[in-house]
Amino acid sequence: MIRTLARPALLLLAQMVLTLVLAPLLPGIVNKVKALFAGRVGPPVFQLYYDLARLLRKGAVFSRTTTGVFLAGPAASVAVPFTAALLVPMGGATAPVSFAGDAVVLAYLFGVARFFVVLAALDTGSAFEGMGAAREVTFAVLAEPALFMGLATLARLSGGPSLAPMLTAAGQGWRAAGGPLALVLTAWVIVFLVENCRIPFDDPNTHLELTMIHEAMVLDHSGPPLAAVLYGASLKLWVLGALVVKLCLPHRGTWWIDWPAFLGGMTLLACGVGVVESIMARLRMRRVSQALIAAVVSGTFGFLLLLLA
Amino acid sequence: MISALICTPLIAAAVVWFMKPGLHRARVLPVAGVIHLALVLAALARSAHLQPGAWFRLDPLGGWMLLVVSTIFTLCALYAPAYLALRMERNFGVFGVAMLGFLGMASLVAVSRHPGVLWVGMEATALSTTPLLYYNKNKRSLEATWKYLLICSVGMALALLGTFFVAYAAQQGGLGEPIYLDRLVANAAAMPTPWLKAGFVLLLVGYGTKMGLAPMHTWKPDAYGETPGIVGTILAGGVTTMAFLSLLRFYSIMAAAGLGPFCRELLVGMGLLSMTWAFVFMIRQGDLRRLLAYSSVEHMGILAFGVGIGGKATLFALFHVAANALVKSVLFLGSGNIVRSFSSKNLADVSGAMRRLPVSGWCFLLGFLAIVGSPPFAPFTSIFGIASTALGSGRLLAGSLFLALLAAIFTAMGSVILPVLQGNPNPASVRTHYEDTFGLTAPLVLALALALVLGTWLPGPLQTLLSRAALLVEGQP
Amino acid sequence: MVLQSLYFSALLLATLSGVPGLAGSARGGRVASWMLTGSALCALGLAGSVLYGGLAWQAELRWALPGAHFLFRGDPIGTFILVPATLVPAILSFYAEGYWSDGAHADTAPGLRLFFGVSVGCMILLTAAANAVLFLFGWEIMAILAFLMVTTSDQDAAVREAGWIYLVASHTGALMLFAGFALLALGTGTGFDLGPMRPGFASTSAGTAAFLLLLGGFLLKAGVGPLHVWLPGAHAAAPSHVSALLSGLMLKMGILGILRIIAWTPDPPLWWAGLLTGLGAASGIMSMAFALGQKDLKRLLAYSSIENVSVIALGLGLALAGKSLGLPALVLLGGAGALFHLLNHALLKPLLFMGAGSVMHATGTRDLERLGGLARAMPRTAFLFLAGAFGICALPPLNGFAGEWLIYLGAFRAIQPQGWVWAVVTLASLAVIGALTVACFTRAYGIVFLGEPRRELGGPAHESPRSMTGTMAVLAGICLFIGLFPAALGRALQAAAGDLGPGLPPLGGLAGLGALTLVAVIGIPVGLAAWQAIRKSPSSRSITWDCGYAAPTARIQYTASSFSRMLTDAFRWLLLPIERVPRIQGLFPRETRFQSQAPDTLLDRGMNPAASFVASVLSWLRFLQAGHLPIYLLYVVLTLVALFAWTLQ
Amino acid sequence: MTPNLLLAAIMLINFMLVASSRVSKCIQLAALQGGLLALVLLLMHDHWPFHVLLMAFSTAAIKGVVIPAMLNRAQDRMKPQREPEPYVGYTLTLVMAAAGTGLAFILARRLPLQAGNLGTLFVPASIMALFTGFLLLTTRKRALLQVVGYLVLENGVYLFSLLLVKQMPLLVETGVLLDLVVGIFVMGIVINHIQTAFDSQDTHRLAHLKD
Repeated sequence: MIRTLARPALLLLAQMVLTLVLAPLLPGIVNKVKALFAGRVGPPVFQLYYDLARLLRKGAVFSRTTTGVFLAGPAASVAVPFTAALLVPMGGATAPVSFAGDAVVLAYLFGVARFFVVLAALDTGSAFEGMGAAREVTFAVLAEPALFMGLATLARLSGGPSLAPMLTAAGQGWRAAGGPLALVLTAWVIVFLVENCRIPFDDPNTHLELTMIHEAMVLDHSGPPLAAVLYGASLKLWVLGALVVKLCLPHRGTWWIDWPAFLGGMTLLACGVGVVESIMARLRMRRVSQALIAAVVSGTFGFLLLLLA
Repeated sequence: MISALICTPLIAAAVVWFMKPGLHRARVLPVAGVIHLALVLAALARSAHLQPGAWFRLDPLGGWMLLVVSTIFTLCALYAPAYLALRMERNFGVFGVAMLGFLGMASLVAVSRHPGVLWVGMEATALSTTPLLYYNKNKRSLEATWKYLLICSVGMALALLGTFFVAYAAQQGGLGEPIYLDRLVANAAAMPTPWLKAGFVLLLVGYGTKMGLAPMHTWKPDAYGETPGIVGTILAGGVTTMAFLSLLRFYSIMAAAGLGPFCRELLVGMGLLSMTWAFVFMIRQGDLRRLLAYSSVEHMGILAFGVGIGGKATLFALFHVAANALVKSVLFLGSGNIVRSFSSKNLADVSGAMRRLPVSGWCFLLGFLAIVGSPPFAPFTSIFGIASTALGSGRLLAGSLFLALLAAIFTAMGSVILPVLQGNPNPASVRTHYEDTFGLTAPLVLALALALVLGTWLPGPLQTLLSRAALLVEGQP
Repeated sequence: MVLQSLYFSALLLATLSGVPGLAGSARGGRVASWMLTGSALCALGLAGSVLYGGLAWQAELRWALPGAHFLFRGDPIGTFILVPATLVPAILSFYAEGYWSDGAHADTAPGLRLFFGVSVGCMILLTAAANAVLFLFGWEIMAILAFLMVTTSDQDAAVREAGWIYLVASHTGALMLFAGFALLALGTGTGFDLGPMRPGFASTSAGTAAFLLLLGGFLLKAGVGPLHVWLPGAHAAAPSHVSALLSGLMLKMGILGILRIIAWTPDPPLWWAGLLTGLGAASGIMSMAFALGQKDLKRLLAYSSIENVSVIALGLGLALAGKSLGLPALVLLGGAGALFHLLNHALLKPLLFMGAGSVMHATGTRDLERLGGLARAMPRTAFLFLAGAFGICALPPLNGFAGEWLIYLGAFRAIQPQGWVWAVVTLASLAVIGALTVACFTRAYGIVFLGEPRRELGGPAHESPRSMTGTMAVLAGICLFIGLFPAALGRALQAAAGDLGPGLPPLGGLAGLGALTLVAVIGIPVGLAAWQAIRKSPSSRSITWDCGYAAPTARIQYTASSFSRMLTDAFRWLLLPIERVPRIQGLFPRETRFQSQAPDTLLDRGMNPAASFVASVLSWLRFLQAGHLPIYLLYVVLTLVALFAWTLQ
Repeated sequence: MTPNLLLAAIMLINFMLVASSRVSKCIQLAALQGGLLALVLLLMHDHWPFHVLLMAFSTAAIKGVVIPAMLNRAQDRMKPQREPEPYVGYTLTLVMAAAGTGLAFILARRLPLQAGNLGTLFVPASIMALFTGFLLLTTRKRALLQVVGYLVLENGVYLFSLLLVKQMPLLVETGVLLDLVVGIFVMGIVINHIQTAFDSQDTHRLAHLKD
């Protein structure tokens, strides 16, 4: 009895602690890589931890226009990736919470975050934040089917709509179904970059509000709410990154190989993002939807290819 | 008993004629109507005991039709005193005599067992309604009367020739006078088919003219458009019913002679043509009465179609005679009230009738919904019955055409009627002093209630009567 | 016998609920509400026995009308729909006491209440009617009453037109049902008593025609595109609690019909599933595109209703596919998903329409471009509308999610080998629809309740009375409960879906509804804790920062049109929006405004012009009756000649 | 002796009716046709019982004298005015009448006669009269001419009824006489009204009621 409960409990503990602690590290790695590419020293890898600590100590300023929804945005952007982290398998064979259909729940959880973040943006009555919100919901319309076409491919490969078997089957299936999986990977990487507002689709560090998507929506947050937003963003980067990494990573079944491999993969992914951000320019807004359409097409072809195989 | 059916209205007509002018003349009508209705019911109850083979007899088919006509007449008669009170400038004598004369002649048609007498009765019905058409005594009503007279006379001449053709066929089949309908049906198999076919074509065109099947219906919109609503009711619910009965009398001979399929095809064709024609002319119709006239054409088409489908649809077609007549009386009488209160027949001037005249307006709305076949009113039962029999017997094309036409007609009719009823009354046209009174609305409500009762509950005796009548139509005793 | 009396008590209580108020007593509204509540309680008792207790009932009575027969059958599907069909109207009736009170609407309120009650009675009738004539009675009377309710404010020309289009659509649908039931009788062999068809009938030409006609009639009522044309106008024109009834429940009667078709067909051809799925996918995406183009809050909600019935159609498509391929799991997931979504929409959409009604009550307008910032003036309404918007986006943990989730599960199961690979269309379209819905409802809530008012309104907005917000809260509470504990409905769903096909596996084995509770139990406390934590932190108030612009005005806010501009541009080919693009000229350009409105393409660009065209062409035929008697007589001759020619040929 | 000679004469009158442009002439021709009908009736019987004589007499009286006289009176009462041009020209009407005659013969071949009447022209003559009546009704504008058309149409019906007169005298007598008398009588009244109301009998003007 205790043995059967111990393994999940251990998994839960390991996964959640690692996620919550290590997530802010990812943006740090990205920025460090970017700085190295630019020939600068750059901020320390732990910069986000310092920022969060500083913001949490500060007070917040709220617009008189805002209502309670304004704070629901930051709250949701923390709570959603937190909950989602429970559903995604990382180092273990399975996720702490795993059931048939958890893939759908995962996708819709991010919908919850989007819902509240967009409302929080509209709550300020600011033109920029409205603009960011409009863009956010528009791009999601293409990102969702791309994600789901990938899920469909994996579901057919694994035999069911549960993330853990899906991703395990994917990791194992590169030899048998390399083509479809490569297409799914393409689609998901695009979705990953868009959803986390990375270059070439969005620039988290830009200073021109007119070109922003996600950052425009949080312009009015300050202090602890801003900390929640930033921390939530890093959690989201982590969770979605885990999806991409697990898609490529074969599962060995021994924890001391799988966990380091996973963490290595995450680091590699962060470095990869850094490299992309360094060598690519930001796309024009119109191109973003074209890239997302490419992702949808890619996911669809992945599925079709699997059908033919 | 039978002679009382014919004589009571005629005696009442005489009474009206010899009374002093005044409103009390109009009060004879409801009395005569109620007595007649009671007589019809009593005769129907006793019909089983009557001997076959006589010149006059009330069989289930004729009884059913007469019941319908008598009911419609009574409703109109109840409406008449209140209506005529609004038109004190007119002489009620001609009106009352013509109305009662019509009822007497309709009774004659219903009970006659001889094709010649049947024809005479129909002709007399036509003539007795002519003065009613000219009731308004203006140029427009004169034109309508002239058209009615000429078109219907031609039609009646054709019907007469058709009757002669059938009689000639009977003569060739070895039958001599008196050629009672029962004898014709019994010996139909021996008659030469070419004559029967040609005769039926003539009869269809002839009595079809009187019924108002397209394209012989052309007198209808003019006649209905230029007469008071009460006359429209008598024409749409009474004269057409009797013409239909006359046609059915001959149809049953054809069916007994084995020409059923031939006649049915003609009837289906004429029925669908009438519905199509009615649909085309209902679109953007600018005159309420003419709209109702086309609706009457449509429903004559439905009757022909129903008999043409045969089987159970025949029964539903017979039922539809009553359904249509009752609802048409609501619509015609209601339109009378609406037109009077807005003092215009031109629909561009009329709106918001449901606010201006709550009772008449609501009755008219419900009547409209009923006539297009919405439950719980009687036309639903018959239209659904006819359509389902058509489709159920494998006549997919005819059945779907029928339903498609009904949908189209609903659209055409509603887009004209609803603007009349809804909205605010046009302030420019609310000057008349007309108001709904009990006498002017109670008949409407009564007719609607009857349509509602028949739509939700068909009493056993009526069902028996209808199914026996349907058997008679199909040429079976 | 107990079940029968429960059913008929529900029927009578609902039907008669409007009668006491006709006498002019001031308490008519309250009496009606309690009678409807009684009806709902009866229905709940019935649902407990039939869905959870596994009982069934039947009532039969002779009816002296040819072909007709009082035959009631309390099957689980009907009972499942009966619950919202009585419960929601009861809640709406309490709402209406404040919203359409006898005091403010003395001329229309009693009549409206009567129609409301009778139409609920008709719906109760429909859930158990097992005879085609009986069914059509309920169906048509309900449609007519709905027409009368939609045109309550018939002084307004737009209302009249909307009501008229509704009436045409529903009558056309009814005529299709006439034909469909007539053909169905060929397959059942029981006359007009409804029941299963014989095997093989569905593939015959009569069976195909019956299916298409019945489907057409039912989809027309349900409002699945392209048969939705009547829906937006009617929903916008009606008083809000009537819109709620129309959208939440009457549309569902069409779905009930389709569920019944599935239940009656032992061997549906596979293309039926394909047709339903294709329609659902296309209509779902289309309706959301239109919703994003709307400026009228109620029209927006109406398009969202189309989206939701489309999602239900997607579920039904899966169930049909499962039935024709012999995959009971698919029948169960598709059917249960559709039923669950039906229930959820029946709860959520009334909540939203009540919110919209509350907004209109407070501001007198439903034009998005004029509204804004209402959340501060009417916080309770805002919160409850938010709950509804969140739920309708099918986001966990509210109830909207659970139903869609079941459909997703079915689709994922279908795309496996030996399944029905076209379910990938279901999957992809659900994903797109989901994202579009979020866009649509963040827009609706954000524009109406957040920011600042965009134009001057007549006066300050005020919160609605408790009777209105309280009833909304009850609905929201039910939604939350179902969202948190969807497994509570497991048995009911299992029982209702069990009607659709034989030998269905247990739902618990295919979809762990309890897992959703688990996710909610983890996620909600985390979210609340985070919210509480940042709310407690020290804060100060200021103006919106807006990148340093010191004097933000309401005019610079994003408007409803601008928020959805990118998406409506993407669907420009479908929406054909009418736009007023500002022309800015000179050094000091005059005040100008960008505006965009999307009329219903199919209705306003397709059907209405087509109808006018046909009418004009046919009007040209009027020369046939130009008044000349000789011509009329010529018709008689020609008919005679034609008939003789035909006879003698 | 067969009545074919008389029947041919009746058919000839039809042609003359169609071709003639004057109202008074048309009335005369119609009267002549009525008289011939009475002769045909007499010819069909070998001996003449009272009721046959009565019927022949009344036919001749009504169709040959009373109605033409009535129509003539209506014609005289009218102010002299130009005859309105018919809808279809006289030549064309004549051609149509000829075509109608051909059709009538074709139709008659399909309708076999009884042994006693074999070889007679009753059916074609009757159908042709019917057709001529229709031609007058549909091509002429004068209300009076339309009544003449109706009269000719009735003559066609009467002609056919002669086939039945031996076996079914009752049917024939009631039908034909009542129809004619009553129909024409009422039409006469209405024509009078039209004359007063419109100051003309040009039915072309009676086209206010239309769609």
